[in-house]
This record gives sequence, structure tokens and C-alpha cells, in this order.
Amino acid sequence: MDGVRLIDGPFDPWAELQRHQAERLAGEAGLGATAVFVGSMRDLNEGDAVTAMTLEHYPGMTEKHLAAILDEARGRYTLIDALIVHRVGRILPTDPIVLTAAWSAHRKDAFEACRFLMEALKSRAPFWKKETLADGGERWVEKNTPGY
Amino acid sequence: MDGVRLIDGPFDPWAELQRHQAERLAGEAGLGATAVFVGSMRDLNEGDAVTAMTLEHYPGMTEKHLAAILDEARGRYTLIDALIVHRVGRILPTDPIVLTAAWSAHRKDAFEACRFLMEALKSRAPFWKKETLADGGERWVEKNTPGY
Amino acid sequence: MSLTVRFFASLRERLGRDAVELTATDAGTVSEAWARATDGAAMPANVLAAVNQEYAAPDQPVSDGDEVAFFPPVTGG
Amino acid sequence: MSLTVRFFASLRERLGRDAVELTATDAGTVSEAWARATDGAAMPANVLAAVNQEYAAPDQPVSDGDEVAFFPPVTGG
Repeated sequence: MDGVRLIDGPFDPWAELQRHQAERLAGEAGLGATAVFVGSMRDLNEGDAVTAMTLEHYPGMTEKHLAAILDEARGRYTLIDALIVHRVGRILPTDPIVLTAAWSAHRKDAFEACRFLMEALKSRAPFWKKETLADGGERWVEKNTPGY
Repeated sequence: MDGVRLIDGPFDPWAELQRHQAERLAGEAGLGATAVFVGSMRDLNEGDAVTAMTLEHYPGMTEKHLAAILDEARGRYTLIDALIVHRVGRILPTDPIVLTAAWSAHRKDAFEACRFLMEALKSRAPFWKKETLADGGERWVEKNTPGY
Repeated sequence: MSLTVRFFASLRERLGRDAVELTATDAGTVSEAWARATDGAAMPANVLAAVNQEYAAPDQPVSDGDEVAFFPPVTGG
Repeated sequence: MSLTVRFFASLRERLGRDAVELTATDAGTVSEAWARATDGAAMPANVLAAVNQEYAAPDQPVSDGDEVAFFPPVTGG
């Protein structure tokens, strides 16, 4: 789906942005504002050392809901382009997990759309994290915390 | 000054972020959230075609105030790192002008600090834009618009 | 009619099942599909449901050929 | 005492001066430094002032060796 990518393996968010802009936004001189968020894996959650994580998703539904979130952002804000990239599969501490980006003529729309994409994704997109702890045990993350 | 760069010439914000993270944040596994803003030059302002821009600054005062804005962000938000990069000199449409970035454990701090950096910079940092119009005429930009 | 019922993440592991094919003469609702696919297990309060990959309420009717999914609160991003 | 008075951007162009060195026996204020460095021009309402690279009010006193600067609203970013 346009503007949505799921990646099963490490990715460099800055290289993704370079590539996306070169392919889709080169010469776009109406563009004044780009807001970007990158979420990455911490080695600590709820006080426990975490050594790895597995990201499960619902193939089909996940892509569909990420595309719907992009559409909703395009309806709420005046955007030139928007992008969501999300990891699936096995993830290690410091790895980027998610990238959201919004391109607009003006900074208010870019900032707010980028944050909207993240909050909508966190609350609605079907992904589930299972953590591997330092002692080898595993546990599912139970819920996301609100971001506002 | 730490975390502040003025650049007289084009720069690639994504390459700056790659470099900054490699130099200062490699292996930082407490980092969960990176929020970034890039402002770039539009070819239209107040209804007129703009072909180039010159960014004047106050050497010394500009760097000092950008560093103070970074310090204020570090006081208001819980941050791991923060960065401001700003162009000076001659700028062409589509060129990036400014990059602000905030790194934190959590997304709320990163988002809000990144936006704070931009709004503080727009309202306080001594920079002045002079536009070159399509007919060769020049004019100073009179004021920045609010971003909230 | 037939329904596919799928489970994800901790729910899949807890129930020990990934997908169940149901066949029946009447269609029923999302919560009836849950009851039949789990052999009558109680539905945890925080379970989310989807019909054909759209979020659905427990009393939403299901139709022949639908894919019904159950999963815990989402934790992406 | 001596003061350096600097002008930036549109103000520099309008006044036709970049920097003025003032020497005098008393120190005075920011607005007095403006008056002397501009030969008594009226100060536009939106002019910003700095003393030693910190923002300053028009009635702020200045001291020997200070750098006083005047400029229009900032338009960076």
C-alpha cells in the first residue's frame, strides 16, 4: 500500500527518508516542513532488562489499518506526503522499530500529522510485542502507554 | 557549541542525523524516541514566486541563543540528546534550512522538545531572511508566523 | 455456512490454537463465534475482535465466509 | 566610555550603516545609544535590541565597552 512498508529485518530510517524523498519528493518546492518520528527498541521495560523482542502482526489487516491511518492523517491535515515504516519479526535493542513522517507546506500540519500517525498506530494497528528477558524468559507486552 | 551547527552551504539532514547518531548515540539502548523536524525553502511566499534567499545572522549571538534554546529544552523535557542545524548564506528552493532533533526514552518528550526547539528558534534566534523574487527584486521577510 | 476464526499473540498461545474453521447452519455473532472456536472459554474483557480485518463489536453479526479474529490490546510502534 | 552599535538586516540597509563606534562621557541607555548612532532617527516600534548579545529593553543601561545591536523581528527557521 502506498506510503506503508512492513520490514522483516533491520532498517536505517534516515536512509529510508533519503530514498523516499528522492523517489517521491524530488523538486517538490511547495514543501516547507518535514516532521519525522523514529521509535527504537530500549533494553529496559518495566524495570527489567530486555535482550530481544519479536513483533507479531496480522498480515493483511495490519497493512490495511496503517493505510487507513495515513488516509485519516491526509484528511485531518494538509499534507504533501506521509509515510509509515514498521518492523516485524525479531528485533534487538537500539534497532529502529517504527518510522512515521509527514511532509507539508507548513510546520503545524507536519508536526501534528506526524504525531497523529504515531498515536493512531500505537492505539489501532495490529502489532504485538513479545519480549525476551535477560534470564531467557519471554513475556508479552500488555499495552501501550498514551503519548499525549 | 555542543549540539548547534551553522552551515554556509547545502546540507542533507538525513546524513547529518546518521552522522550525529553514529558519533554520539551509538549503542544508546535507553533511547526509545527520536523526533525530527526539517524546514526547507519553498518557491512561493505570500503569493509571490521566490527564486533564492539569503539568510543573515548575528555571529556569536545566534550560536549563543541556539545553545540557550537547547539548554532550555533539556530543562523542560527529559532528553538524551538534542541538535539544531541551521543554514546561513544563500539558499535555493527545496534546500533544507533548519533541522531540529530531540532524542529521549519516551515519545512525548521527544515530540514536544523537537517542536519547542523549532518554535523557540523561530521566535528568538537572530536570523533574517531576504528573498529574491522572480523579477530579480529583493525583499526582507517581515516576520515569522506562529506554529501552534 | 463456514467461518474462519483466528487468534493472535498471547491469546493464540493461551488458547493453544492459531485458526479454527467453523461450519454451521446459522451465522450468529462475533461472540458466538468466540464461544464455538474456544469450546466455551470466557472471553477476557480486553480482547479485541475483527471481522474481515475490520474492528468489530461482540454483538456484530457474521456471515458465511467471514474471517473473524481475536487478539489482545495492540502494542506496536 | 565607548560603545559599539551594530545594525542588522533591513535596519542595516535602511539606515545605511553596519556598525557605529560611539565615544562619550556618560553611559546612558539602549535607546540613547540608538538615538546617537542613528543621528536621532525615530526607533521603529518593532525593533529588537541586544546588549552584549542578550536581548535588552530600550531603557536598559549600557556600560563602557558594551556591544549594542538593533535588528528587525527575527525570521529564521
